[in-house]
Amino acid sequence: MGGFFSSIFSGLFGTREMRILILGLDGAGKTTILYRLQVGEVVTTIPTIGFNVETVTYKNLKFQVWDLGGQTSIRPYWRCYYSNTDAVIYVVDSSDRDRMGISKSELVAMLEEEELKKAILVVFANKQDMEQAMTPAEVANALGLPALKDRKWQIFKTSATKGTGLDEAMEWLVDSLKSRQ
Amino acid sequence: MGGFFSSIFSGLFGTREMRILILGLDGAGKTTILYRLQVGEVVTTIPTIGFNVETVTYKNLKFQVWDLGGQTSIRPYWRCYYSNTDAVIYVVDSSDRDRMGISKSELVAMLEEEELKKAILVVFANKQDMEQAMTPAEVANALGLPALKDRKWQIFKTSATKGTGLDEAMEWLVDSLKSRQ
Amino acid sequence: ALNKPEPLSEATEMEYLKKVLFEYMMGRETKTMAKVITSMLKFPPDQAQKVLDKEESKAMHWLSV
Amino acid sequence: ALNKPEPLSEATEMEYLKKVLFEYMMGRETKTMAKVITSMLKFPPDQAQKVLDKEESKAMHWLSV
Ligand SMILES: Nc1nc2c(ncn2[C@@H]2O[C@H](COP(=O)(O)OP(=O)(O)OP(=O)(O)O)[C@@H](O)[C@H]2O)c(=O)[nH]1
Ligand SMILES: Nc1nc2c(ncn2[C@@H]2O[C@H](COP(=O)(O)OP(=O)(O)OP(=O)(O)O)[C@@H](O)[C@H]2O)c(=O)[nH]1
Ligand SMILES: [Mg+2]
Ligand SMILES: [Mg+2]
Repeated sequence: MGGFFSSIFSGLFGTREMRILILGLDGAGKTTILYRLQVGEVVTTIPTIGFNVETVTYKNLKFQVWDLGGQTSIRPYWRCYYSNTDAVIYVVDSSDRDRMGISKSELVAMLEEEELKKAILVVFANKQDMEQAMTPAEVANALGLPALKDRKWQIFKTSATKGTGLDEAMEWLVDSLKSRQ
Repeated sequence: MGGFFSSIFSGLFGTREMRILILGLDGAGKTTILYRLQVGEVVTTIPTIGFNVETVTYKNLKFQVWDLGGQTSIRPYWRCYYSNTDAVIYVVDSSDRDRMGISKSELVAMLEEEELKKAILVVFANKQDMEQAMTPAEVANALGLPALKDRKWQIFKTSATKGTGLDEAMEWLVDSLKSRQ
Repeated sequence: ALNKPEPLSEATEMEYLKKVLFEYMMGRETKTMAKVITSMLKFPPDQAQKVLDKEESKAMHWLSV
Repeated sequence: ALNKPEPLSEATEMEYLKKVLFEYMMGRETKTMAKVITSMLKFPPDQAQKVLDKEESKAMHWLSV
Protein backbone atom coordinates (compact mmCIF):
# COMPACT_ATOMS: atom_id res chain seq x y z
CA MET A 1 0.00 0.00 0.00
CA GLY A 2 1.57 3.28 1.07
CA GLY A 3 1.73 6.37 -1.06
CA PHE A 4 0.53 4.90 -4.33
CA PHE A 5 -2.75 3.46 -3.14
CA SER A 6 -3.30 6.34 -0.76
CA SER A 7 -3.27 8.64 -3.76
CA ILE A 8 -5.72 6.48 -5.67
CA PHE A 9 -7.95 6.46 -2.63
CA SER A 10 -7.79 10.21 -2.24
CA GLY A 11 -8.70 10.54 -5.88
CA LEU A 12 -11.58 8.09 -5.74
CA PHE A 13 -13.07 8.77 -2.38
CA GLY A 14 -12.08 12.29 -1.55
CA THR A 15 -9.46 13.13 1.02
CA ARG A 16 -7.76 10.29 2.83
CA GLU A 17 -8.29 10.07 6.57
CA MET A 18 -5.30 11.66 8.29
CA ARG A 19 -3.34 9.58 10.73
CA ILE A 20 -2.21 11.25 13.93
CA LEU A 21 -0.23 9.78 16.82
CA ILE A 22 -0.38 11.13 20.36
CA LEU A 23 2.92 10.33 22.08
CA GLY A 24 4.65 11.33 25.28
CA LEU A 25 5.69 9.92 28.64
CA ASP A 26 3.24 8.08 30.87
CA GLY A 27 0.94 10.39 32.76
CA ALA A 28 1.49 13.33 30.40
CA GLY A 29 -2.21 13.49 29.61
CA LYS A 30 -2.43 11.78 26.19
CA THR A 31 -5.59 9.79 26.81
CA THR A 32 -7.26 12.74 28.46
CA ILE A 33 -6.45 14.80 25.37
CA LEU A 34 -7.70 12.14 22.94
CA TYR A 35 -11.14 12.04 24.52
CA ARG A 36 -11.23 15.80 25.02
CA LEU A 37 -10.78 16.05 21.26
CA GLN A 38 -13.26 13.34 20.46
CA VAL A 39 -16.13 13.89 22.86
CA GLY A 40 -15.23 17.28 24.35
CA GLU A 41 -15.20 15.96 27.89
CA VAL A 42 -12.72 15.01 30.59
CA VAL A 43 -12.89 11.26 31.05
CA THR A 44 -11.44 9.28 33.91
CA THR A 45 -8.33 7.54 32.66
CA ILE A 46 -6.19 4.64 33.74
CA PRO A 47 -2.64 4.14 32.48
CA THR A 48 -2.86 2.96 28.88
CA ILE A 49 -1.32 -0.48 28.48
CA GLY A 50 -1.90 -0.78 24.79
CA PHE A 51 -3.51 2.02 22.82
CA ASN A 52 -6.71 3.83 22.08
CA VAL A 53 -7.66 4.66 18.54
CA GLU A 54 -10.56 6.92 17.69
CA THR A 55 -11.90 8.81 14.72
CA VAL A 56 -11.88 12.51 15.45
CA THR A 57 -13.58 15.01 13.17
CA TYR A 58 -12.25 18.53 13.26
CA LYS A 59 -13.31 21.26 10.87
CA ASN A 60 -14.71 18.70 8.44
CA LEU A 61 -11.44 16.83 8.41
CA LYS A 62 -11.43 13.24 9.63
CA PHE A 63 -8.51 12.04 11.66
CA GLN A 64 -7.63 8.58 12.84
CA VAL A 65 -6.02 9.40 16.16
CA TRP A 66 -3.86 6.88 17.99
CA ASP A 67 -3.05 7.38 21.66
CA LEU A 68 -0.24 5.03 22.66
CA GLY A 69 0.68 4.00 26.19
CA GLY A 70 3.75 5.85 27.42
CA GLN A 71 5.20 3.63 30.14
CA THR A 72 8.92 2.89 29.88
CA SER A 73 8.63 -0.78 28.98
CA ILE A 74 6.21 -0.26 26.13
CA ARG A 75 7.71 2.91 24.65
CA PRO A 76 10.06 0.82 22.44
CA TYR A 77 7.01 -0.24 20.45
CA TRP A 78 5.88 3.25 19.48
CA ARG A 79 7.88 2.85 16.30
CA CYS A 80 5.64 0.04 15.10
CA TYR A 81 2.90 2.63 14.63
CA TYR A 82 4.88 5.25 12.68
CA SER A 83 4.09 4.17 9.13
CA ASN A 84 1.86 6.60 7.17
CA THR A 85 1.65 9.07 10.05
CA ASP A 86 0.83 12.64 9.07
CA ALA A 87 1.36 14.32 12.41
CA VAL A 88 2.55 13.64 15.94
CA ILE A 89 1.03 15.34 18.95
CA TYR A 90 3.78 15.17 21.55
CA VAL A 91 2.41 15.69 25.04
CA VAL A 92 4.56 16.89 27.92
CA ASP A 93 3.60 17.20 31.56
CA SER A 94 4.97 20.74 32.02
CA SER A 95 5.10 20.27 35.80
CA ASP A 96 7.26 17.13 35.60
CA ARG A 97 10.64 18.88 35.56
CA ASP A 98 12.54 15.75 36.63
CA ARG A 99 11.60 13.83 33.53
CA MET A 100 11.96 16.60 30.96
CA GLY A 101 15.29 15.06 29.91
CA ILE A 102 13.74 11.64 29.33
CA SER A 103 10.93 13.27 27.41
CA LYS A 104 13.49 14.99 25.22
CA SER A 105 15.42 11.77 24.56
CA GLU A 106 12.29 9.96 23.48
CA LEU A 107 11.31 12.84 21.24
CA VAL A 108 14.73 12.98 19.62
CA ALA A 109 14.77 9.22 19.03
CA MET A 110 11.34 9.47 17.48
CA LEU A 111 12.21 12.31 15.14
CA GLU A 112 15.18 10.37 13.83
CA GLU A 113 12.93 7.70 12.37
CA GLU A 114 12.70 7.67 8.60
CA GLU A 115 8.98 6.91 8.61
CA LEU A 116 8.25 10.15 10.45
CA LYS A 117 10.41 12.31 8.22
CA LYS A 118 7.45 14.20 6.80
CA ALA A 119 5.29 14.21 9.90
CA ILE A 120 4.26 17.53 11.40
CA LEU A 121 5.11 17.94 15.09
CA VAL A 122 2.87 19.73 17.52
CA VAL A 123 3.96 19.80 21.15
CA PHE A 124 1.40 20.21 23.89
CA ALA A 125 2.98 21.80 26.97
CA ASN A 126 0.23 20.24 29.04
CA LYS A 127 -0.90 20.69 32.66
CA GLN A 128 -0.46 24.44 32.46
CA ASP A 129 -3.00 24.69 35.28
CA MET A 130 -0.42 23.33 37.71
CA GLU A 131 1.46 25.94 39.73
CA GLN A 132 4.90 24.56 39.16
CA ALA A 133 4.38 24.21 35.39
CA MET A 134 7.19 25.28 33.09
CA THR A 135 6.28 27.86 30.46
CA PRO A 136 5.96 26.75 26.82
CA ALA A 137 9.24 28.53 26.06
CA GLU A 138 10.99 26.65 28.86
CA VAL A 139 9.51 23.35 27.67
CA ALA A 140 10.54 24.10 24.08
CA ASN A 141 14.10 24.74 25.17
CA ALA A 142 14.21 21.70 27.44
CA LEU A 143 13.10 19.54 24.51
CA GLY A 144 15.58 21.16 22.14
CA LEU A 145 12.87 22.23 19.73
CA PRO A 146 14.62 25.41 18.48
CA ALA A 147 17.43 23.25 17.14
CA LEU A 148 15.17 21.07 15.00
CA LYS A 149 15.94 21.02 11.28
CA ASP A 150 13.64 20.19 8.40
CA ARG A 151 10.66 19.89 10.66
CA LYS A 152 7.42 21.80 10.72
CA TRP A 153 6.66 22.19 14.42
CA GLN A 154 4.87 24.37 16.94
CA ILE A 155 4.32 24.30 20.71
CA PHE A 156 1.13 25.22 22.56
CA LYS A 157 0.28 25.58 26.21
CA THR A 158 -2.63 23.38 27.13
CA SER A 159 -4.60 22.09 30.03
CA ALA A 160 -6.46 18.98 29.00
CA THR A 161 -8.51 18.92 32.20
CA LYS A 162 -9.54 22.58 31.96
CA GLY A 163 -9.83 22.30 28.20
CA THR A 164 -7.69 25.32 27.44
CA GLY A 165 -5.34 25.69 24.49
CA LEU A 166 -6.50 22.62 22.62
CA ASP A 167 -8.53 24.46 20.01
CA GLU A 168 -5.69 26.77 19.13
CA ALA A 169 -3.31 23.84 18.78
CA MET A 170 -5.69 21.82 16.63
CA GLU A 171 -6.39 24.80 14.43
CA TRP A 172 -2.69 25.22 13.74
CA LEU A 173 -2.37 21.51 13.06
CA VAL A 174 -5.28 21.40 10.63
CA ASP A 175 -3.99 24.44 8.75
CA SER A 176 -0.51 22.94 8.55
CA LEU A 177 -1.86 19.65 7.27
CA LYS A 178 -4.00 21.38 4.67
CA SER A 179 -1.24 23.65 3.42
CA ARG A 180 1.08 20.67 3.15
CA GLN A 181 -1.13 18.69 0.81
CA MET B 1 -17.54 -26.63 11.27
CA GLY B 2 -17.21 -29.95 13.10
CA GLY B 3 -19.29 -33.00 12.39
CA PHE B 4 -21.88 -31.46 10.12
CA PHE B 5 -19.56 -29.98 7.55
CA SER B 6 -17.19 -32.90 7.82
CA SER B 7 -20.02 -35.15 6.68
CA ILE B 8 -20.87 -32.90 3.77
CA PHE B 9 -17.23 -32.91 2.80
CA SER B 10 -16.99 -36.67 2.99
CA GLY B 11 -20.03 -36.91 0.79
CA LEU B 12 -18.77 -34.45 -1.77
CA PHE B 13 -15.10 -35.18 -1.92
CA GLY B 14 -14.74 -38.74 -0.77
CA THR B 15 -13.42 -39.74 2.61
CA ARG B 16 -12.33 -37.04 4.99
CA GLU B 17 -8.66 -36.93 5.90
CA MET B 18 -8.25 -38.63 9.26
CA ARG B 19 -6.65 -36.65 12.05
CA ILE B 20 -4.15 -38.44 14.25
CA LEU B 21 -2.17 -37.09 17.19
CA ILE B 22 1.13 -38.53 18.34
CA LEU B 23 1.51 -37.83 22.05
CA GLY B 24 3.81 -38.97 24.84
CA LEU B 25 6.58 -37.66 27.09
CA ASP B 26 9.59 -35.83 25.70
CA GLY B 27 12.16 -38.15 24.20
CA ALA B 28 9.71 -41.03 23.76
CA GLY B 29 10.35 -41.11 20.02
CA LYS B 30 7.29 -39.29 18.60
CA THR B 31 9.09 -37.27 15.95
CA THR B 32 11.19 -40.25 14.93
CA ILE B 33 7.98 -42.21 14.47
CA LEU B 34 6.24 -39.47 12.48
CA TYR B 35 8.99 -39.35 9.87
CA ARG B 36 9.42 -43.13 9.87
CA LEU B 37 5.77 -43.29 8.88
CA GLN B 38 6.00 -40.50 6.36
CA VAL B 39 9.29 -41.07 4.56
CA GLY B 40 10.26 -44.51 5.87
CA GLU B 41 13.56 -43.31 7.26
CA VAL B 42 15.15 -42.47 10.60
CA VAL B 43 15.72 -38.73 10.72
CA THR B 44 17.88 -36.89 13.19
CA THR B 45 15.58 -35.15 15.66
CA ILE B 46 15.84 -32.33 18.12
CA PRO B 47 13.35 -31.84 20.96
CA THR B 48 10.11 -30.55 19.44
CA ILE B 49 9.24 -27.13 20.80
CA GLY B 50 6.04 -26.72 18.89
CA PHE B 51 4.75 -29.43 16.60
CA ASN B 52 5.23 -31.17 13.31
CA VAL B 53 2.28 -31.87 11.09
CA GLU B 54 2.53 -34.08 8.01
CA THR B 55 0.25 -35.84 5.62
CA VAL B 56 0.84 -39.56 5.79
CA THR B 57 -0.67 -41.97 3.30
CA TYR B 58 -1.13 -45.50 4.49
CA LYS B 59 -3.02 -48.16 2.54
CA ASN B 60 -4.71 -45.52 0.41
CA LEU B 61 -5.93 -43.68 3.47
CA LYS B 62 -4.73 -40.14 4.03
CA PHE B 63 -3.91 -39.03 7.53
CA GLN B 64 -3.07 -35.64 8.88
CA VAL B 65 -0.62 -36.60 11.59
CA TRP B 66 0.32 -34.14 14.36
CA ASP B 67 3.41 -34.77 16.45
CA LEU B 68 3.33 -32.50 19.50
CA GLY B 69 6.29 -31.58 21.69
CA GLY B 70 6.24 -33.53 24.95
CA GLN B 71 8.27 -31.40 27.36
CA THR B 72 6.65 -30.72 30.74
CA SER B 73 6.00 -27.01 30.24
CA ILE B 74 4.25 -27.41 26.90
CA ARG B 75 2.25 -30.56 27.66
CA PRO B 76 -0.62 -28.46 29.08
CA TYR B 77 -1.32 -27.28 25.54
CA TRP B 78 -1.85 -30.74 24.03
CA ARG B 79 -5.55 -30.26 24.73
CA CYS B 80 -5.78 -27.39 22.27
CA TYR B 81 -5.24 -29.92 19.48
CA TYR B 82 -7.84 -32.52 20.52
CA SER B 83 -10.82 -31.33 18.50
CA ASN B 84 -11.85 -33.67 15.64
CA THR B 85 -9.15 -36.20 16.44
CA ASP B 86 -9.81 -39.74 15.22
CA ALA B 87 -6.94 -41.53 16.91
CA VAL B 88 -4.11 -40.96 19.34
CA ILE B 89 -0.79 -42.72 19.00
CA TYR B 90 0.60 -42.66 22.53
CA VAL B 91 4.34 -43.26 22.54
CA VAL B 92 6.19 -44.58 25.58
CA ASP B 93 9.93 -44.99 26.04
CA SER B 94 9.77 -48.55 27.37
CA SER B 95 13.23 -48.20 28.91
CA ASP B 96 12.30 -45.10 30.93
CA ARG B 97 10.97 -46.90 34.00
CA ASP B 98 11.31 -43.86 36.25
CA ARG B 99 8.83 -41.81 34.29
CA MET B 100 6.27 -44.51 33.60
CA GLY B 101 4.08 -42.99 36.33
CA ILE B 102 4.18 -39.54 34.76
CA SER B 103 3.41 -41.05 31.40
CA LYS B 104 0.40 -42.77 32.92
CA SER B 105 -0.87 -39.57 34.56
CA GLU B 106 -0.67 -37.67 31.29
CA LEU B 107 -2.44 -40.47 29.47
CA VAL B 108 -5.21 -40.62 32.04
CA ALA B 109 -5.72 -36.84 31.95
CA MET B 110 -5.87 -36.98 28.18
CA LEU B 111 -8.42 -39.77 28.04
CA GLU B 112 -10.70 -37.86 30.38
CA GLU B 113 -11.16 -35.12 27.81
CA GLU B 114 -14.58 -34.98 26.21
CA GLU B 115 -13.17 -34.14 22.78
CA LEU B 116 -11.25 -37.43 22.69
CA LYS B 117 -14.16 -39.58 23.80
CA LYS B 118 -14.41 -41.36 20.47
CA ALA B 119 -10.72 -41.40 19.63
CA ILE B 120 -9.03 -44.75 19.14
CA LEU B 121 -5.94 -45.29 21.28
CA VAL B 122 -2.88 -47.11 20.06
CA VAL B 123 0.08 -47.29 22.42
CA PHE B 124 3.57 -47.75 21.05
CA ALA B 125 5.80 -49.43 23.63
CA ASN B 126 8.80 -47.90 21.90
CA LYS B 127 12.55 -48.41 22.19
CA GLN B 128 12.14 -52.17 22.42
CA ASP B 129 15.69 -52.47 21.08
CA MET B 130 17.00 -51.23 24.44
CA GLU B 131 18.14 -53.92 26.85
CA GLN B 132 16.33 -52.57 29.88
CA ALA B 133 13.06 -52.13 27.99
CA MET B 134 9.86 -53.17 29.74
CA THR B 135 7.71 -55.64 27.82
CA PRO B 136 4.47 -54.44 26.21
CA ALA B 137 2.50 -56.25 28.91
CA GLU B 138 4.48 -54.48 31.62
CA VAL B 139 3.99 -51.14 29.92
CA ALA B 140 0.27 -51.79 29.50
CA ASN B 141 -0.06 -52.51 33.20
CA ALA B 142 2.05 -49.54 34.23
CA LEU B 143 -0.21 -47.28 32.16
CA GLY B 144 -3.37 -48.88 33.54
CA LEU B 145 -4.60 -49.85 30.09
CA PRO B 146 -6.46 -52.99 31.17
CA ALA B 147 -8.73 -50.86 33.36
CA LEU B 148 -9.81 -48.58 30.50
CA LYS B 149 -13.54 -48.42 29.86
CA ASP B 150 -15.35 -47.47 26.66
CA ARG B 151 -12.14 -47.20 24.73
CA LYS B 152 -10.89 -49.04 21.69
CA TRP B 153 -7.21 -49.56 22.36
CA GLN B 154 -4.23 -51.76 21.58
CA ILE B 155 -0.56 -51.79 22.47
CA PHE B 156 2.34 -52.71 20.16
CA LYS B 157 6.03 -53.15 20.74
CA THR B 158 8.02 -50.92 18.44
CA SER B 159 11.47 -49.67 17.74
CA ALA B 160 11.29 -46.49 15.71
CA THR B 161 15.01 -46.50 15.01
CA LYS B 162 15.11 -50.14 13.86
CA GLY B 163 11.73 -49.76 12.20
CA THR B 164 10.16 -52.78 13.81
CA GLY B 165 6.54 -53.11 14.87
CA LEU B 166 5.29 -49.95 13.18
CA ASP B 167 3.59 -51.71 10.27
CA GLU B 168 1.68 -54.02 12.51
CA ALA B 169 0.51 -51.13 14.67
CA MET B 170 -0.55 -49.00 11.72
CA GLU B 171 -2.38 -51.92 10.18
CA TRP B 172 -4.41 -52.39 13.34
CA LEU B 173 -5.09 -48.66 13.49
CA VAL B 174 -6.25 -48.44 9.88
CA ASP B 175 -8.53 -51.45 10.30
CA SER B 176 -9.99 -49.99 13.48
CA LEU B 177 -10.62 -46.64 11.84
CA LYS B 178 -12.26 -48.28 8.85
CA SER B 179 -14.49 -50.55 10.88
CA ARG B 180 -15.54 -47.60 13.01
CA GLN B 181 -16.83 -45.53 10.15
CA ALA C 1 -2.09 -32.46 31.18
CA LEU C 2 -1.36 -31.96 34.81
CA ASN C 3 0.73 -29.01 35.87
CA LYS C 4 0.11 -25.51 34.55
CA PRO C 5 3.13 -23.34 35.17
CA GLU C 6 2.98 -19.55 35.15
CA PRO C 7 2.57 -18.24 31.63
CA LEU C 8 5.79 -18.04 29.67
CA SER C 9 7.97 -18.45 32.72
CA GLU C 10 10.19 -20.72 30.71
CA ALA C 11 12.30 -20.26 27.62
CA THR C 12 10.66 -23.36 26.17
CA GLU C 13 7.22 -21.86 26.48
CA MET C 14 8.34 -18.63 24.85
CA GLU C 15 9.83 -20.53 21.93
CA TYR C 16 6.67 -22.58 21.65
CA LEU C 17 4.49 -19.46 21.63
CA LYS C 18 6.59 -17.92 18.89
CA LYS C 19 6.33 -21.02 16.75
CA VAL C 20 2.57 -21.25 17.16
CA LEU C 21 2.09 -17.52 16.62
CA PHE C 22 4.15 -17.61 13.45
CA GLU C 23 1.98 -20.40 12.05
CA TYR C 24 -1.14 -18.47 13.05
CA MET C 25 0.06 -15.28 11.41
CA MET C 26 0.91 -17.16 8.24
CA GLY C 27 -2.66 -18.36 8.16
CA ARG C 28 -1.98 -22.03 8.84
CA GLU C 29 -4.28 -24.13 11.04
CA THR C 30 -5.50 -20.93 12.58
CA LYS C 31 -8.30 -22.45 14.62
CA THR C 32 -5.98 -24.79 16.48
CA MET C 33 -3.26 -22.17 16.79
CA ALA C 34 -5.78 -19.67 18.19
CA LYS C 35 -6.66 -22.15 20.92
CA VAL C 36 -3.02 -22.55 21.88
CA ILE C 37 -2.37 -18.81 21.89
CA THR C 38 -5.40 -17.82 23.95
CA SER C 39 -4.64 -20.64 26.35
CA MET C 40 -0.91 -19.92 26.73
CA LEU C 41 -1.51 -16.23 27.34
CA LYS C 42 -4.49 -16.92 29.56
CA PHE C 43 -6.87 -14.67 27.67
CA PRO C 44 -9.97 -13.90 29.75
CA PRO C 45 -12.75 -16.36 28.81
CA ASP C 46 -14.87 -13.76 27.00
CA GLN C 47 -11.96 -12.63 24.85
CA ALA C 48 -10.92 -16.20 24.09
CA GLN C 49 -14.48 -16.94 23.03
CA LYS C 50 -14.58 -13.93 20.74
CA VAL C 51 -11.35 -14.99 19.10
CA LEU C 52 -12.60 -18.54 18.56
CA ASP C 53 -15.94 -17.29 17.21
CA LYS C 54 -14.01 -15.13 14.79
CA GLU C 55 -12.10 -18.20 13.61
CA GLU C 56 -15.37 -20.05 13.08
CA SER C 57 -16.76 -17.21 11.02
CA LYS C 58 -13.58 -17.11 8.93
CA ALA C 59 -13.96 -20.84 8.28
CA MET C 60 -17.58 -20.34 7.21
CA HIS C 61 -16.55 -17.52 4.91
CA TRP C 62 -14.13 -19.76 3.05
CA LEU C 63 -16.83 -22.38 2.63
CA SER C 64 -19.22 -19.84 1.16
CA VAL C 65 -16.93 -18.46 -1.54
CA ALA D 1 12.64 4.79 21.93
CA LEU D 2 15.71 4.20 23.99
CA ASN D 3 15.88 1.16 26.20
CA LYS D 4 14.84 -2.27 25.04
CA PRO D 5 14.23 -4.55 28.00
CA GLU D 6 14.22 -8.31 27.75
CA PRO D 7 11.09 -9.54 26.02
CA LEU D 8 8.06 -9.72 28.28
CA SER D 9 10.11 -9.42 31.45
CA GLU D 10 7.42 -7.16 32.86
CA ALA D 11 3.77 -7.57 33.66
CA THR D 12 3.09 -4.41 31.68
CA GLU D 13 4.62 -5.85 28.56
CA MET D 14 2.63 -9.04 28.92
CA GLU D 15 -0.60 -7.10 29.26
CA TYR D 16 0.36 -4.98 26.28
CA LEU D 17 1.09 -8.05 24.17
CA LYS D 18 -2.27 -9.56 25.06
CA LYS D 19 -4.12 -6.40 24.11
CA VAL D 20 -2.32 -6.11 20.78
CA LEU D 21 -2.71 -9.80 20.03
CA PHE D 22 -6.41 -9.67 20.76
CA GLU D 23 -6.86 -6.81 18.31
CA TYR D 24 -4.81 -8.70 15.74
CA MET D 25 -6.83 -11.85 16.15
CA MET D 26 -10.06 -9.89 15.82
CA GLY D 27 -8.78 -8.63 12.49
CA ARG D 28 -8.33 -5.00 13.49
CA GLU D 29 -5.40 -2.93 12.22
CA THR D 30 -3.57 -6.15 11.58
CA LYS D 31 -0.62 -4.62 9.78
CA THR D 32 0.30 -2.39 12.69
CA MET D 33 -0.48 -5.08 15.24
CA ALA D 34 1.71 -7.55 13.36
CA LYS D 35 4.62 -5.16 13.63
CA VAL D 36 4.17 -4.85 17.36
CA ILE D 37 3.86 -8.59 17.88
CA THR D 38 6.89 -9.58 15.80
CA SER D 39 8.88 -6.86 17.48
CA MET D 40 7.82 -7.65 21.07
CA LEU D 41 8.54 -11.33 20.62
CA LYS D 42 11.73 -10.65 18.70
CA PHE D 43 10.82 -12.80 15.72
CA PRO D 44 13.88 -13.58 13.60
CA PRO D 45 14.10 -11.03 10.74
CA ASP D 46 13.15 -13.54 8.03
CA GLN D 47 10.06 -14.65 9.90
CA ALA D 48 9.03 -11.08 10.69
CA GLN D 49 9.39 -10.24 7.00
CA LYS D 50 7.25 -13.19 5.98
CA VAL D 51 4.54 -12.14 8.40
CA LEU D 52 4.56 -8.55 7.14
CA ASP D 53 4.54 -9.70 3.50
CA LYS D 54 1.53 -11.82 4.34
CA GLU D 55 -0.22 -8.77 5.75
CA GLU D 56 0.55 -6.83 2.58
CA SER D 57 -0.90 -9.58 0.45
CA LYS D 58 -4.04 -9.66 2.60
CA ALA D 59 -4.41 -5.90 2.13
CA MET D 60 -4.05 -6.32 -1.65
CA HIS D 61 -6.63 -9.09 -1.63
CA TRP D 62 -9.22 -6.80 -0.02
CA LEU D 63 -8.51 -4.14 -2.59
CA SER D 64 -9.03 -6.56 -5.45
CA VAL D 65 -12.44 -7.87 -4.41
N1 LIG E 1 -3.75 19.02 36.42
C1 LIG E 1 -3.84 18.42 35.25
N2 LIG E 1 -3.95 17.09 35.18
C2 LIG E 1 -4.04 16.51 33.97
C3 LIG E 1 -4.03 17.23 32.76
N3 LIG E 1 -4.12 16.37 31.72
C4 LIG E 1 -4.21 15.14 32.26
N4 LIG E 1 -4.16 15.21 33.60
C5 LIG E 1 -4.21 14.10 34.56
O1 LIG E 1 -3.02 13.36 34.46
C6 LIG E 1 -3.27 11.97 34.74
C7 LIG E 1 -2.75 11.12 33.60
O2 LIG E 1 -3.49 11.42 32.43
P1 LIG E 1 -3.62 10.37 31.22
O3 LIG E 1 -4.38 11.05 30.13
O4 LIG E 1 -4.14 9.07 31.70
O5 LIG E 1 -2.09 10.21 30.86
P2 LIG E 1 -1.45 9.38 29.63
O6 LIG E 1 -0.47 10.28 28.98
O7 LIG E 1 -2.51 8.81 28.78
O8 LIG E 1 -0.63 8.23 30.40
P3 LIG E 1 -0.27 6.74 29.89
O9 LIG E 1 -1.53 6.15 29.34
O10 LIG E 1 0.26 6.00 31.06
O11 LIG E 1 0.79 6.89 28.85
C8 LIG E 1 -4.77 11.86 34.92
O12 LIG E 1 -5.04 11.88 36.30
C9 LIG E 1 -5.31 13.11 34.26
O13 LIG E 1 -6.55 13.53 34.78
C10 LIG E 1 -3.91 18.65 32.87
O14 LIG E 1 -3.87 19.39 31.88
N5 LIG E 1 -3.82 19.20 34.13
N1 LIG F 1 17.10 -46.81 20.99
C1 LIG F 1 16.05 -46.17 20.48
N2 LIG F 1 16.08 -44.84 20.40
C2 LIG F 1 14.99 -44.21 19.87
C3 LIG F 1 13.86 -44.91 19.41
N3 LIG F 1 12.96 -44.02 18.96
C4 LIG F 1 13.50 -42.81 19.11
N4 LIG F 1 14.73 -42.92 19.67
C5 LIG F 1 15.66 -41.83 19.99
O1 LIG F 1 15.14 -41.09 21.08
C6 LIG F 1 15.51 -39.74 20.99
C7 LIG F 1 14.28 -38.86 21.06
O2 LIG F 1 13.46 -39.10 19.94
P1 LIG F 1 12.41 -38.02 19.40
O3 LIG F 1 11.68 -38.65 18.28
O4 LIG F 1 13.07 -36.73 19.14
O5 LIG F 1 11.50 -37.87 20.68
P2 LIG F 1 10.14 -37.03 20.85
O6 LIG F 1 9.15 -37.93 21.47
O7 LIG F 1 9.77 -36.41 19.56
O8 LIG F 1 10.58 -35.91 21.93
P3 LIG F 1 9.99 -34.40 22.10
O9 LIG F 1 9.98 -33.78 20.76
O10 LIG F 1 10.90 -33.72 23.06
O11 LIG F 1 8.62 -34.55 22.69
C8 LIG F 1 16.26 -39.60 19.67
O12 LIG F 1 17.62 -39.64 19.93
C9 LIG F 1 15.82 -40.81 18.89
O13 LIG F 1 16.74 -41.23 17.94
C10 LIG F 1 13.88 -46.33 19.51
O14 LIG F 1 12.94 -47.03 19.15
N5 LIG F 1 15.00 -46.90 20.06
MG1 LIG G 1 -3.07 6.92 28.34
MG1 LIG H 1 9.61 -34.49 18.94
